[in-house]
Amino acid sequence: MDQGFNRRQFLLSTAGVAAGLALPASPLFAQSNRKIRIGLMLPYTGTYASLGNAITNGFKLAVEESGGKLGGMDIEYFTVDDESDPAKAPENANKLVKRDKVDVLIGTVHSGVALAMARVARETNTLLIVPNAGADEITGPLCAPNIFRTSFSSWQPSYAMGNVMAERKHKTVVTLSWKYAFGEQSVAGFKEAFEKAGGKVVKEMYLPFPNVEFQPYLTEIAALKPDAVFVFFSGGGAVKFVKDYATAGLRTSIPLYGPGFLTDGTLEAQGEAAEGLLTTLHYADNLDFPKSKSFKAAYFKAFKVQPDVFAVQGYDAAQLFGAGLAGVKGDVGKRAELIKAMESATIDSPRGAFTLSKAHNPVQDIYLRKVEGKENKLVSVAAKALADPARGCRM
Amino acid sequence: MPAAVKKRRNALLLILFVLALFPLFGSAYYNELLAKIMIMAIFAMSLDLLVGFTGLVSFGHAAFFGVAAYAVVLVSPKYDPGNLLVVLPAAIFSAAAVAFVVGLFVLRTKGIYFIMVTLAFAQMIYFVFHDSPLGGGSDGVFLNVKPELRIGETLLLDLGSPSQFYYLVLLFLVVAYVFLRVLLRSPLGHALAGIKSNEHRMLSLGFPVFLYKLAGFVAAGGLAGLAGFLSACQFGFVTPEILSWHQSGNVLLMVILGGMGTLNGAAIGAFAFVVLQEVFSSVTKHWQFLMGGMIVLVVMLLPGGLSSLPRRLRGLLIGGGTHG
Amino acid sequence: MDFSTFLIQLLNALQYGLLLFLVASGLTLVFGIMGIINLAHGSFYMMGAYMAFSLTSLTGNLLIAVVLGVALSALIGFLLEWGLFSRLYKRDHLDQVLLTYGLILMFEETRSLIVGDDVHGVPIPELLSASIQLSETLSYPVYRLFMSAVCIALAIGMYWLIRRTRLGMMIRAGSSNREMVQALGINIDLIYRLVFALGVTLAAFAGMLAAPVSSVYPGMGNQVLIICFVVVVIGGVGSVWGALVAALLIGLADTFGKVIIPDYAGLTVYILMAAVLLWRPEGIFRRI
Amino acid sequence: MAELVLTAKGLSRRFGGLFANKDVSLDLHRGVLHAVLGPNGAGKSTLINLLSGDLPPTNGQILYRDQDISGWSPDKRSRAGIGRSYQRTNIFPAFTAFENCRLAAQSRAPRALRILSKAQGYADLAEAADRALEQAGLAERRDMVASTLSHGEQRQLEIAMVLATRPSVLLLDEPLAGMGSEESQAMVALLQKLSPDHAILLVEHDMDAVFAVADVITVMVAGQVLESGPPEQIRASIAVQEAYLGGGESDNE
Repeated sequence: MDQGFNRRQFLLSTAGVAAGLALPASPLFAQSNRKIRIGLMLPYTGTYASLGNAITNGFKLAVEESGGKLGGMDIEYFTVDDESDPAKAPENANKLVKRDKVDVLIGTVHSGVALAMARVARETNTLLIVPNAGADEITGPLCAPNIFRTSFSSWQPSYAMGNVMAERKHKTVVTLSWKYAFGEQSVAGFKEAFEKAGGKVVKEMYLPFPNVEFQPYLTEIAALKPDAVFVFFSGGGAVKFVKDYATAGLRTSIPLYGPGFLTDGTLEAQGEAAEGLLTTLHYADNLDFPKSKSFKAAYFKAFKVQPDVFAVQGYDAAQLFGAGLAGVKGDVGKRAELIKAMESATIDSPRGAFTLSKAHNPVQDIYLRKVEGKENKLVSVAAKALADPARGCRM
Repeated sequence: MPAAVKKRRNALLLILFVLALFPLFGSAYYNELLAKIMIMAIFAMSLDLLVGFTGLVSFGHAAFFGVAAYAVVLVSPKYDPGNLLVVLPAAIFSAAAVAFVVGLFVLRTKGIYFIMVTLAFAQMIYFVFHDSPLGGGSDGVFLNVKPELRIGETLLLDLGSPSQFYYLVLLFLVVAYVFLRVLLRSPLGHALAGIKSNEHRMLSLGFPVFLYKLAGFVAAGGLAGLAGFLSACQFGFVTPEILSWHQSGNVLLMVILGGMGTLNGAAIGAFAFVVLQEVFSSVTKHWQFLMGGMIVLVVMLLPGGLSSLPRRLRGLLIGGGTHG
Repeated sequence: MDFSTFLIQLLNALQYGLLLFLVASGLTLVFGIMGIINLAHGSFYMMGAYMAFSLTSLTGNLLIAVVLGVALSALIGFLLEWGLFSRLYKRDHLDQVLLTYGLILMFEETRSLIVGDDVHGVPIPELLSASIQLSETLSYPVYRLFMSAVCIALAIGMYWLIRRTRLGMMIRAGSSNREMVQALGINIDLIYRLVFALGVTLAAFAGMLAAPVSSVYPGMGNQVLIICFVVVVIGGVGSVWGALVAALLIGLADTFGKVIIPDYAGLTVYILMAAVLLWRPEGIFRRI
Repeated sequence: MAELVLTAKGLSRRFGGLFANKDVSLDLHRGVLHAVLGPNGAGKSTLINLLSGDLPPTNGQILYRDQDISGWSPDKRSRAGIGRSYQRTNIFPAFTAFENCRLAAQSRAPRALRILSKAQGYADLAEAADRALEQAGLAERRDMVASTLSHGEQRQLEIAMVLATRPSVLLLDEPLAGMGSEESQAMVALLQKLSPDHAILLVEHDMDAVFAVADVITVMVAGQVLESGPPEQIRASIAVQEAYLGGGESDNE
């Protein structure tokens, strides 16, 4: 070698580079009296960005209401934008778990991403609270002591809807949904209840997610002439479907039903087309509980917008974790006691108080709501204290 | 050996050394990140074989990466570790086989049209996984247990172990690099260079250009498959998104960012891309704006990529006339 | 499927195909004439839809919104060509691809910063909000028919522009040989700028036209982008007529695919593409 | 008569409504240098493109050693021994002269599957390349990058690359185009040197050169053969004088 670069310097510089790169991750902070590290892994860009923001707002509101603390502990947030991209999910979750060493993972909206998060949570034994994604597996086959959910399972609102539609004397139903787990599970939950009550699903139709060219299906529905239609859509797809359904003239001849996502956060865009639609969900805009009212007022004051179901779920995620922390006086090291405290908590939610099932999914009332004005107004309780069957959960 | 080659070799050895020592100092997260960067480097180098050395700008390279990743999951038993000696060849072979079939279609087109047709075909494969129950549809599919290498009863290699996985990735990075270097100096490599420079003349000189391009396409596809195999093993989760056009765009970007036609550049580009993504997303919620802005700036101001940066800076400091 | 249902599905297919043509025509024009692969084309579609939303809520009238939106998008197209694309003609196609890739990310985030991430609806104008009864249960919205009519009118307009006007002649000449046209004293830079602006405007206009039926939502541009590319690939290099034929074929494949083989509905379009490419590697039609 | 190598029978090529070539027939024999003359647009380049396979004929037949090769691809024809050069220099600009020729030679011994071996390591290719450079008079320029060569040298390289493929037929499209007189003389000498061992088709504008080297001359006008024969016959032909030599002066460059 001709350059002035000897072996010793070489080794030193190499080690220096390696150490330099390694430094940011070294756990230099003390373990005692530290802040509780909360990892928010939610969509902040893309299709579900507004849901991610609502959940974050709800969570932070709950923290603010208890004096900026949870369970008496100071907290620190770490945020990752999951982009609703399942491909990046394991990596993003690891970012919070391994890099930021968070005490709890909060996330997310997209079921596929949430499933990947559940895997990471199981592998690394990290506490996970799911504030939206409804995939049945999370509190089914994938259930674990350290995995909680404050929202719903896909099965819950749909199962309740099955009974509602049977009670309303519909005999034949056509279902339409996006072809992905959330949609398929929703249809399955509906079908289970509806056929048990004597109805018949004459045709199940699926279109690829996130395709929104519904016209061929509407024509098909018109040709089949069922008593009613059950659909699962959300966000932009829900808006377009509801409008297309109305303009195709089907609204007056064949009633449309679905889980509440069909009309939640979308009413402004759907306008008149959604008027009178009946949907089922664990929340309604005009619930009469004191907590609902105080929550709505506080939320509006803080963020200048009306809260939606997603904000509620984020709010309850913070409440649930707070209950756990309170049970161990902030010592997250006492994992078993922390989990016990969370399991036995009764969450005073804006949706009405709920407890958790053995599989850590809310045991909650499912409401039948009707669209009036720009609100999903309560009609009746479609299912009282409905618990997900947690199929496949061995806990 | 010319000084430049020697210098490059020394630099590469230094980098190899750093990479080999890194896990001794790095935390679990940064080891994982670095392993990911190395996987992306293999992926980017495989694309560089097409873009930088053969002149085939493929906008569908993620398809081969993704097909291999799916192959890993589909070939592995559900609750037992797959055999590395079965899973790895299966992954690479399926990627190469798909590249072969796609190549038969797309290589009949040229230039700008080639870009579009590769994009369209990759999207078709994306929908095969997205819309059929084959690989779990749009929800993706999990690899429950990672593959291992076992001879008799002795466990030689367990990809579930992060450190063993890291060194396996490093090994494959070196193998991929050496493979490409050897390939490029072979008669085939020279013919590919000729095709890049003047395809028409290659034809009139009697080269069956189509077959050569197909060979390059399959080799690049297979190598992308190696990267896809490693990626599936790293995260244990495969979704259609890993073969979406965004992924194809990102890997193309890595090649450009680093400077195409240099191999080292592709690896540098992969490193820069992943690190930038880390940095930007930690700065703001709207980090994709920064990413987009960065891409636009690189394209407008740095046509030779990052690896041309030292040369440009030197040119700027020393001035055009004098010799450095 | 009985005959009347078949006819209605055929109508659905045509209507979808025509809208696809409208979105893709700008892409194929820019592609065929300027040799630019514009990945940001979907973003312009999104931009148009959001303009329809914002400007309608601002002015209260979709027509005014569309007029303003068209002017605005033409200006944006003009400025983009001047500021960015015109500097890249001497470079590889690859650079243009990447530039537009970067632009997608920037546009999407700009949209998020300005309008937010919510889903919005755009009301159908009063005049066109009626429906026509097709069968006892199904009626067809007049607005959809109106959209198809506009698409057909635009197709004819483009034919006239390209075949019958002086500008069209220069455009055709420019697409075959940039240097030659320049040598003839025609301001090719200006022509390119106009063509690009036209491409952007067509995409944005498609977005505005579709906004009342599709509503506006984040990521809507990415969804149309890929299908537009398939239209262009099937139709042939920069061929506007190819795009029309391809868009209609895709409309048919997609609509009947959904009805006949619902489990593989997402694939029918791509199977069509592979079949066409097997037959003609460079698409059905070549050149403008 | 010398060995018949390549025959064109009634070749036609139509572009739209225009015939670029119409019913063209000619024979190429080993050891015979066959030149094609004609004004611009007479269809000479089209003829070469038809023979080399760059263009498919609309009608007609091409026979190579009694085999119908009309449907063969350009690379297959090249491998069979039909080499061509281009009117516009068509080389690998970033490679050295030697590498250009080595690559050309490689087309005869592709070894595409030996990806573990070094391309530079094959002595036979290097030999063939050096011999071709030597023949074309470019030995001194061996290691210069092709794009830095002078125009005339690039024309020579163009020929050298064809020679490196060891063809039996040479289709040369205006090898003298744009050359200085000294370079032209060297090229003419080269053609004379190559003539005995090859069947050569030479398309050329330079009359003096053509009459100096050609054994047979075919004159084309408007895509058709006007007359074909030995130089003396062509020089004496009244039809040729009227159609070409007389009127052609003005559009000669």
